[in-house]
Amino acid sequence: MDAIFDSINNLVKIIGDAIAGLVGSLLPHPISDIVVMALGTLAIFIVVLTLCAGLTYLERKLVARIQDRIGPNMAGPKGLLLPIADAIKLFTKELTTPAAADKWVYNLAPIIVMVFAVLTYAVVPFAPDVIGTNLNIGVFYIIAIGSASTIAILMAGWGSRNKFSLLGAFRTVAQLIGYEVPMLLNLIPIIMLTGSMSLVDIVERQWNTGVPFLIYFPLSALCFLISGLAETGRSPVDLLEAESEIVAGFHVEYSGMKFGLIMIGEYANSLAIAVVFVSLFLGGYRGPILPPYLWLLIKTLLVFFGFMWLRGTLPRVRIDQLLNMNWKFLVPISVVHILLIMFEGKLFVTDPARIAATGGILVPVLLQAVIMGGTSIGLLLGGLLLAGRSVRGERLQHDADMTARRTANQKAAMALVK
Amino acid sequence: MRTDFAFVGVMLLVVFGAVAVVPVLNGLLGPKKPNAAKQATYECGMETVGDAWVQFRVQYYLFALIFVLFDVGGVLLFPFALAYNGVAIWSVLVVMLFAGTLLAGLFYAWRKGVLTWD
Amino acid sequence: MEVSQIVFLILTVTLLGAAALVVTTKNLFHAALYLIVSFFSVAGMYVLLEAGFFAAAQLLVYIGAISILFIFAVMLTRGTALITPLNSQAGAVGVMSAIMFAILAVFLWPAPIRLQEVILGGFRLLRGGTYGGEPWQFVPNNADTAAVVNNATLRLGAALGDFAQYGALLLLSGALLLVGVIGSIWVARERKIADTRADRSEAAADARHEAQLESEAEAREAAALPAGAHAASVEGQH
Amino acid sequence: MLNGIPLHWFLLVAAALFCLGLFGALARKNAIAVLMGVELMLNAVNINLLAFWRYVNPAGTGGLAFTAFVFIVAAAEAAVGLALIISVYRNTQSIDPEKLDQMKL
Repeated sequence: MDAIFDSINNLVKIIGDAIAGLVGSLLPHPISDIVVMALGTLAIFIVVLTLCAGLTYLERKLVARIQDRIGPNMAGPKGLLLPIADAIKLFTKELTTPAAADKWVYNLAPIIVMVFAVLTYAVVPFAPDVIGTNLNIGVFYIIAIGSASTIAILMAGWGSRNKFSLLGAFRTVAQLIGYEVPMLLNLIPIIMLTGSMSLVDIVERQWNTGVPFLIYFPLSALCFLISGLAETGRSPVDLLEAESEIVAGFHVEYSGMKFGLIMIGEYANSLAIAVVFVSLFLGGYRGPILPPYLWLLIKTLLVFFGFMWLRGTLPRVRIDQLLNMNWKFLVPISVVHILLIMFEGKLFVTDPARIAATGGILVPVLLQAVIMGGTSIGLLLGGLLLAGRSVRGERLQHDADMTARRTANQKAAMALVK
Repeated sequence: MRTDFAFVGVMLLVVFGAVAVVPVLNGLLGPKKPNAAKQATYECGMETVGDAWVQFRVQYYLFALIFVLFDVGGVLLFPFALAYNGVAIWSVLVVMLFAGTLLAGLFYAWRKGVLTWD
Repeated sequence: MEVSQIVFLILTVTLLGAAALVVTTKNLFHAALYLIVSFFSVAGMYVLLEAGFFAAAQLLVYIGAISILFIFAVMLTRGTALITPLNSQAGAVGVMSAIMFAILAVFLWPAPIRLQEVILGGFRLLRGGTYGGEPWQFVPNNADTAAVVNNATLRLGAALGDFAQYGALLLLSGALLLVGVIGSIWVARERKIADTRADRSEAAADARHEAQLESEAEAREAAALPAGAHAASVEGQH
Repeated sequence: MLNGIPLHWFLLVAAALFCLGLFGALARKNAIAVLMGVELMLNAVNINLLAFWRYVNPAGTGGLAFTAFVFIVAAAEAAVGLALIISVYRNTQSIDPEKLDQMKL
């Protein structure tokens, strides 16, 4: 019985090992390694693409339900074949290239968007021992890849040689680089407690202590989620493709599958954010009874469901609001959060060996989690209170100014009439 | 260490190859009827006036400056976060001072009105 | 040929090719893109040197931040069409760079001259030591070294927080960043129109000019007045 | 010797990169391109620092710490340099370093 459970739990690993063994027996040493890696890469690529295709269907259906529509229902039973129909449609569209475009830059940009989106998945653990590569700089690598992919957007905006493209690219980059900062900063508390940047170690620590990092750092989780949404241009903060403002942002001039690559790339990016969020804050692939890959899938779908819900519910924010929220709220509060956690981490220690070395108060893990979580929530509430008060003050000031101006105008008008 | 990164390199090449095929395939499958109007720069039907590569506002650059401050500073916080469990309280104070420096830069920009988008 | 050697050679070709294009391309945006390619190849070099953290930091800092600054600056200073990308001294500079590289290559190439030993030996002689000896002691490539290399990032973090090691460097770099960013904001900020130096001097010149005109007009009036008065008085006499 | 790549390969590549950067910094007619040359030179320095760290003293942290410092210096240098160029351009409409021969703008 245990053997059956084991084989179900390690299904992916067993298949992978079998393929690796087969390739290893057929080819000489360095080439076989490279072929196995290439096969693993292709497996990740195909899984990501399939998930993205399925999720686009789910998202359309769900958003339609939220908006009181039926959603896709023509292609296949209940519109299930819609992603395939979409792919066929995009593949048979004409590829137009603006005559003025910077050809190389223009054509390379969508490919780079897609490649960087898939590269993120190289370090995400799908199950124990099922991971592209367990880099010891795991989360830092994810941030770095996300940061480098900003270039592709500037390339698309420049290459199209269109005012709206370039304007859209500039606004997008202002948004992306802004929201990279809270993302970067909110990983630091997790790395401090885990003592490792590898995503596998982070997942295993949450499983071993029994406390997911969501309880430790609710503020970090919230900041990471918001900045993740902004990084991937999901709907409440989708200024990248504000159709009503800058036609469609940096990808106006793209058609056919080049447009499709940008769209799938962004979709893969937001899926990556969901998976990384699950690994960082919700315990990743670990969970009781069910096999690990299923747990990861369930948790990721739940987080992604939250993304869809937000998209269906909230209106788009303005760019000044977006940048204000980042620089005047998320970034300062994240830095203060790091400082507080640095203090508390040294004060409340769970490891007896460290007490002897550096001092502190010995507490059980749960208490440490509650203390840090309390700090996190307290800081969040305090920050919201402060920000709310300042915003209200600004609004009152603005109203007062307006009233004063109106009375002055009325007086002037009266004087004129006399 | 190096073999860990080999996977990333292979992934870069394989995915780049697989993705680069897509536009080529689309070019083969789709129709090819270019004309001047189709290839003109898209501006909601209007004729384009002037070059698209116009000059931009300096505000974007100022935002990028604050981003650089936190990005580069954050890079130095990562190794420290990794070593955090083993260091003495004095080291924590040094790094807190460093993080405070970053915040000081942010508040300077705030006071100067750089963060206000208009 | 080992795999790592092949990778190294490919990276070298892309790195130097992209760098050569950076310094010769006319279109500045393309130069910035080639700069990104060369940064990327340098990140590959770091991976070969087993400094994974710095490879990722290269992506984050150089490609994600510095290149963006460059591209923004290119966009902000448009309208300066260049006829030639290089200035008048380019030939001389090229020859000088080539000579410099030749000298470095001769120094660095281990066989058959081993000039590095000659030079280092010479330095030792100058400082009162003896001539000869291996300049660098290479570490053996064994499990110990691998373990040491693998936790290098952790040791770097501990060293950055420690005043006995590089704590001062950390604070210094923080101060440098802060001063740099404050300075750049101060320099690049758009001020009110009368605030920029050019406008101020222009306004001052305008003011001077106006004052001069005014005084001239006054003088003319003053000069005209007695004549007028005289005329009036003459008229009154009639 | 590290898996077949000798140290002097890295040093030669760094030297070539440094010389290319030097050429760019001295021979370009555009101030932004001059700064690009400087960035290339800083990257060459980083390759040297990390190569010596890895081959000679991997147990120490000197090479790593100074590489990090060079990162910071490069970022600060690019930020200030480009800000100056933008400011100069705004006042004189030119970013050719040869034309900037006046002490005041």
